[in-house]
Amino acid sequence: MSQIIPHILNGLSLGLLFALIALGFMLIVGVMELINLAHGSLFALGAYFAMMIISPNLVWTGAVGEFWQAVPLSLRYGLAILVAPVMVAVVGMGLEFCMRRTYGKKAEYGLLMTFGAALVIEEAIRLVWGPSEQYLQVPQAISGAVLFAGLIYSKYKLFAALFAAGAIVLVWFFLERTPYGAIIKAGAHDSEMVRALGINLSRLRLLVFGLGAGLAGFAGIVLTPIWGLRPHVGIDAVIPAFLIIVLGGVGSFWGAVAGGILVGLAVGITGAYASEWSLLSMYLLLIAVVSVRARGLLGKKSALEA
Amino acid sequence: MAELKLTRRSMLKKTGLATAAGTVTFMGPWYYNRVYAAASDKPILIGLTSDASGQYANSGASDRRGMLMAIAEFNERGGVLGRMVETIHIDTETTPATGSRAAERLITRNECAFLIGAVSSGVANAISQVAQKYGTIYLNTNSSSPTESGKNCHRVKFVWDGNGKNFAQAAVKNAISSYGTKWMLMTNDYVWGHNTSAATRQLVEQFGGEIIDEILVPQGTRDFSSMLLKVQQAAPQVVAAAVGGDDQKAMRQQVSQLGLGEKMAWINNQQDWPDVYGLPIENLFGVFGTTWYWKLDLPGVAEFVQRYQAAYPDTRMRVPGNVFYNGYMATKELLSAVERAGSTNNHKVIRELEGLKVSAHDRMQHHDAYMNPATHQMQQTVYLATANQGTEDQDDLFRILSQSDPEEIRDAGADAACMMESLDDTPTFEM
Amino acid sequence: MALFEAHGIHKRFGHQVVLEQINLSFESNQLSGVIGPNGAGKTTCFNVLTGRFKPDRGQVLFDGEDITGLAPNGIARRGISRSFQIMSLFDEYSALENLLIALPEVRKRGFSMMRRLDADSEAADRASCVLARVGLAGSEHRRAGDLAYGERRSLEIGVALAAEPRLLLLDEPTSGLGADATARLAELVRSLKSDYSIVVIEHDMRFLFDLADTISVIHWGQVIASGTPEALRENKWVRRSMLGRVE
Amino acid sequence: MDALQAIVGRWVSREMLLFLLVLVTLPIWIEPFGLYQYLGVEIVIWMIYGFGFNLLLGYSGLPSFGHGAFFGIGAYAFGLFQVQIFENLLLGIMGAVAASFVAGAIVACFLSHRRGIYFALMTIAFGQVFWFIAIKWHALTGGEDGLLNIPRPALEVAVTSVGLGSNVALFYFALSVLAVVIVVLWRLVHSPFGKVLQAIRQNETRARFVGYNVWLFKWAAFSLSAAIAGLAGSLFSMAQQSAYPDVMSLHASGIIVMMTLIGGGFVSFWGPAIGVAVYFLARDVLGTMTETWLLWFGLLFVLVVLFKPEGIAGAWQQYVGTGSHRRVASLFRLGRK
Repeated sequence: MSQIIPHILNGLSLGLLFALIALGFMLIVGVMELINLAHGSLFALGAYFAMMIISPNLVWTGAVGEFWQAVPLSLRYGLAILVAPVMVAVVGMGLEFCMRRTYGKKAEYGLLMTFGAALVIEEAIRLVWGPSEQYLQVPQAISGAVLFAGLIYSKYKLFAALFAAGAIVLVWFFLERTPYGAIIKAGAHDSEMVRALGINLSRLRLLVFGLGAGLAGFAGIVLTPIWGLRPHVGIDAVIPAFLIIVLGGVGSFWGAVAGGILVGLAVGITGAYASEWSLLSMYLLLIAVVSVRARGLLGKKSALEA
Repeated sequence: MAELKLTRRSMLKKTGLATAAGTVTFMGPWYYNRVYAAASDKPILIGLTSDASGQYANSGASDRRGMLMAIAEFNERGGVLGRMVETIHIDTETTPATGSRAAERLITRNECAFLIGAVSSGVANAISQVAQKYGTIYLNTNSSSPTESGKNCHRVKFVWDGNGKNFAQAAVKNAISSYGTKWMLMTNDYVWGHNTSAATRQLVEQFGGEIIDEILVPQGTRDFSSMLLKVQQAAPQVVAAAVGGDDQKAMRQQVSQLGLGEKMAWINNQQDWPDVYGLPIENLFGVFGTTWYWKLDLPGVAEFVQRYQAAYPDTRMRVPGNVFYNGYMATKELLSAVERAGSTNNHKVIRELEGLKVSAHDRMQHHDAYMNPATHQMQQTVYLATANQGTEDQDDLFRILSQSDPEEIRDAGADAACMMESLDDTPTFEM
Repeated sequence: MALFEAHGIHKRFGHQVVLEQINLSFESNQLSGVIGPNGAGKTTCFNVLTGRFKPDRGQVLFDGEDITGLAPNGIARRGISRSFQIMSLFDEYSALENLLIALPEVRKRGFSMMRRLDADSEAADRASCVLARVGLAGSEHRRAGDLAYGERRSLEIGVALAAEPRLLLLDEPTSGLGADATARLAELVRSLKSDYSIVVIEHDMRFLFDLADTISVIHWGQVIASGTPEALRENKWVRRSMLGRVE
Repeated sequence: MDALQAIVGRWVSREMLLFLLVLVTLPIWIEPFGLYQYLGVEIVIWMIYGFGFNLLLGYSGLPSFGHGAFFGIGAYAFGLFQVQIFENLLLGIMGAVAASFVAGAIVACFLSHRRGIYFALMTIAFGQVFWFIAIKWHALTGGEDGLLNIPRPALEVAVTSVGLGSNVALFYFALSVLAVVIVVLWRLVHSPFGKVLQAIRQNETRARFVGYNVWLFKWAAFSLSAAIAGLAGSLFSMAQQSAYPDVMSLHASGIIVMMTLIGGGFVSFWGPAIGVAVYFLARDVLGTMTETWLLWFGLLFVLVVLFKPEGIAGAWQQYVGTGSHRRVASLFRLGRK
């Protein structure tokens, strides 16, 4: 029996990471009613930006790069984890800016726009950084292993879970304690209502998309030291993000968190006892939940839904 | 299959007729311009089917560089049978369906005489099925699935990499005597993984070891924490991992983070050079196989590396690896076989390749190699290597532990599993 | 027994009670009106009666049959047809196609997959008749989305009529119309009066008081009065709560 | 004679004849044009897929991002039928159509009360489930390596037997299937059923209030479309002589949406055909010119979505500007509200 406890704890930490992956996706789908298929590409982009900051290409940067390389890793990493998500957020805002032409048209166009953007971003990554496997350095202090109850855990994994928890709290704070959050929670997809409240809708969308993209980028930085970094790493993020959102309920913050943790637990525990089912378990979980609760765990009826 | 022979002939004839009749043929911007002159001057066209995108894009690029270097060397010497060798490349996207289409295009549209290149066994399968239909010789340069020269072998396909069973043969006996008998398997849950692990299991049991557990790793697994906890709980002496592709890269990273590589012995099937190059050495753990290494102490190796560096001064990868080597060797042997056959006739070249023997010197390996005519797999030296800890040279990642004679590591099951089409059932042509 | 009856309807959204103990009854071959200020719950009431929302409590009877909680299409098939306050047409279809889709005979053949609808001249004739009836003769092939606002209002009623209803529910048919157009619409509704049992929701008092046989007043989610227009004019409560404000 | 003409006229339109005429002659001109026979086979197969898909996307307004699943199920079902049961062309195809219809019908039960992006989200989720099963169940599907050595059974009509081994023969067989699909779908979109689907796309609420069981119509449209995808899939497995899970991936499912849209599926019956042709040609042209062809194609796609969302057919209709095509111009005033 005590054998299972490490797996439950591991599943929980995994769940926090899954929730982190889904967070940016949740914001955009909840507020803009838009499935952001570029979520995975933005995820990858975040990691590549971070890599660029941590270990810049010396051929391009020359003496400046060499000077920067001499700076302690923890400092470079700290800067990367702050700046790279902002850079991704800027890319996301640029994407939103392009998306404006699709507003007021069929919802599918937004979806397709992000599909195209996903292709373009991934190929651009391949062009700039090459197709090969790369790696994101993390400081000594948060890497390596810790021993607990005779078992070795990854120290980084624990920190990653902490980062994820931090991001979840920040998003919660944004939703609960800021005026923008109040709008979002009130169901901002009802644009008439938002306008009636005197909110600048286009600024809200820009903000939300930027935030969602930044969160995707942040998730990329946190997860690629575990998953490895390659141009197509995004596909590994976008699919769990979907499943978690559908599972948790579209537009529900706690749904995304609960969905993430459930998926983490399912993957973690099946990973130990029936490992060949570990990936399938999230799909099975999804089918089980959706058959019983069509709108997901905590999904609310949306204005656009039948 | 007989009707196909006809089809291709008649199809080619039809094109010729259309041109002869004086119809204006619009070539299209994408038309690959070749000079049609006397057959003896006509260039030999080879279709390169390496992946340029998808999971194996990076290995595909390395593979292709190997082929191109071999071809350039022949062309410098005046070509093959007095004809220059030209190439056309189509990205197979690490996707079998695209592989089929690419093969159809290269064979029927571009009229390639040969096809070369694969890393993914799925793509290799798809291409070889099409190639067999038309009789076009296809070289599988770098896919190490045992099925390639077993269940899915074809008369026109030749496999140049060592396969999972070869590597297992090379590793298991040694590992049992040096590390212990308590083994655990980590198996990627698809055909290649299962085949490789089955081979390992059989060998472990044969040499008195015991498999205490097998963990199946679904394809697409990115987080191995629960499985690695499980491994710790079971505490085996040796873990034999048959995990490939991106899964392997993720696993490698996580094992190295935990420092598990030192806690128990790890046997990894094969580490492709493009997959490890440029990564920190801590990411390499355990013992793994390879067909070649750039620091082998053999005549010709240093010179080969120099040729590589001269040919590709700008590549990120400053030294050639096993993928490049396989691509190069396969192409070189094919062109030599054409020269020996004195013709591009596919049947003649197939027969030449089936009787292929290459000296250790020419292959820059420790043992002579030969093509197994029953399975069409190159029987060659396999090396076991480990991470070269404490090296100063960023390119010198491997430390070679041992080498095995091709006979010792023969994939015995392949001969029985391989049911090859006869030559008579293979369409014949000459380009 | 009345053609249509609603007993004790309750409807809440979250904590907000929208309808409370609504009792209504509409007789056949009459024009019944429902009035009330904006936000009084008129449209919600209609939505409950036509199946868009399920009531939390209460019963809806049509011709003696309990239709409480049936889906909108089920209720429509029983012969209750409605128009919408917020225009709800098939905008890409021509005016004629809008009506064709609503015809019961087309509806019965809804799953016929190999027969061409545009070759069905009988259905087209019937649709043309309805179109003429709502004053849109000659507009058969104009796109619904391209029609003028007033014409769209008429078409909105036309679509409800094409379903050949036994009870026609019109939700604020004059919404957004100017005085002239309202007068024309009143004419149209008056002309329908002889052939159909009609219920009209309105907040335009004059429109309804001229046309209706009986009127119910809804306020704060409750029916506060009902009777003939004449009787209601005398009702002090109604005068105070509504007429004064609107007129 | 006139009567015959009238009957033909009711089933076949002028555009249809022109379209089929172009395709019938394709094997003659495709090679001089610089392409190859096999490409023609795939184009025709994907056109079948595209037309079936557009019944859902363009006519019913239901964006399925997981349709590759049904294409794949058709491919596997056909392959398994040939390999496991017995070799027979038409029975195999019927089996494939039935399998994908059943799969589609089951999935549709979960989807039919949804619309817009909620519908899309669920189709993605289900698409992934099927894709995953295809990879996971290797005993049946061959997993990642795919189901190999699928034969191309001969077409047996009465006593004659026509081999489909050559790409040209398979092309004509696929083309006759496409012709049937086009005639049937053309009829269908003009039938009461098709008209109701379009009405539901335009205004689901109103359709419900004039008495249609919207759920059932969506269910039927989805299942039908899945069956056609399965039909295309069965032909695809013949063309490739194998079935692979890749065609079921999110990426592949996205591509069919992309093709249908670029061609102009929202505004024209012929949109999917145009989109498929453009995609395959662009891929062949760009693919041999540059390795980063997907980057350029992706950019092109983004530009189309941004500046010409009605697709190629839409641009054409606007250019021609005839009255009957007016609906194009105002179609896109319909917004998400």
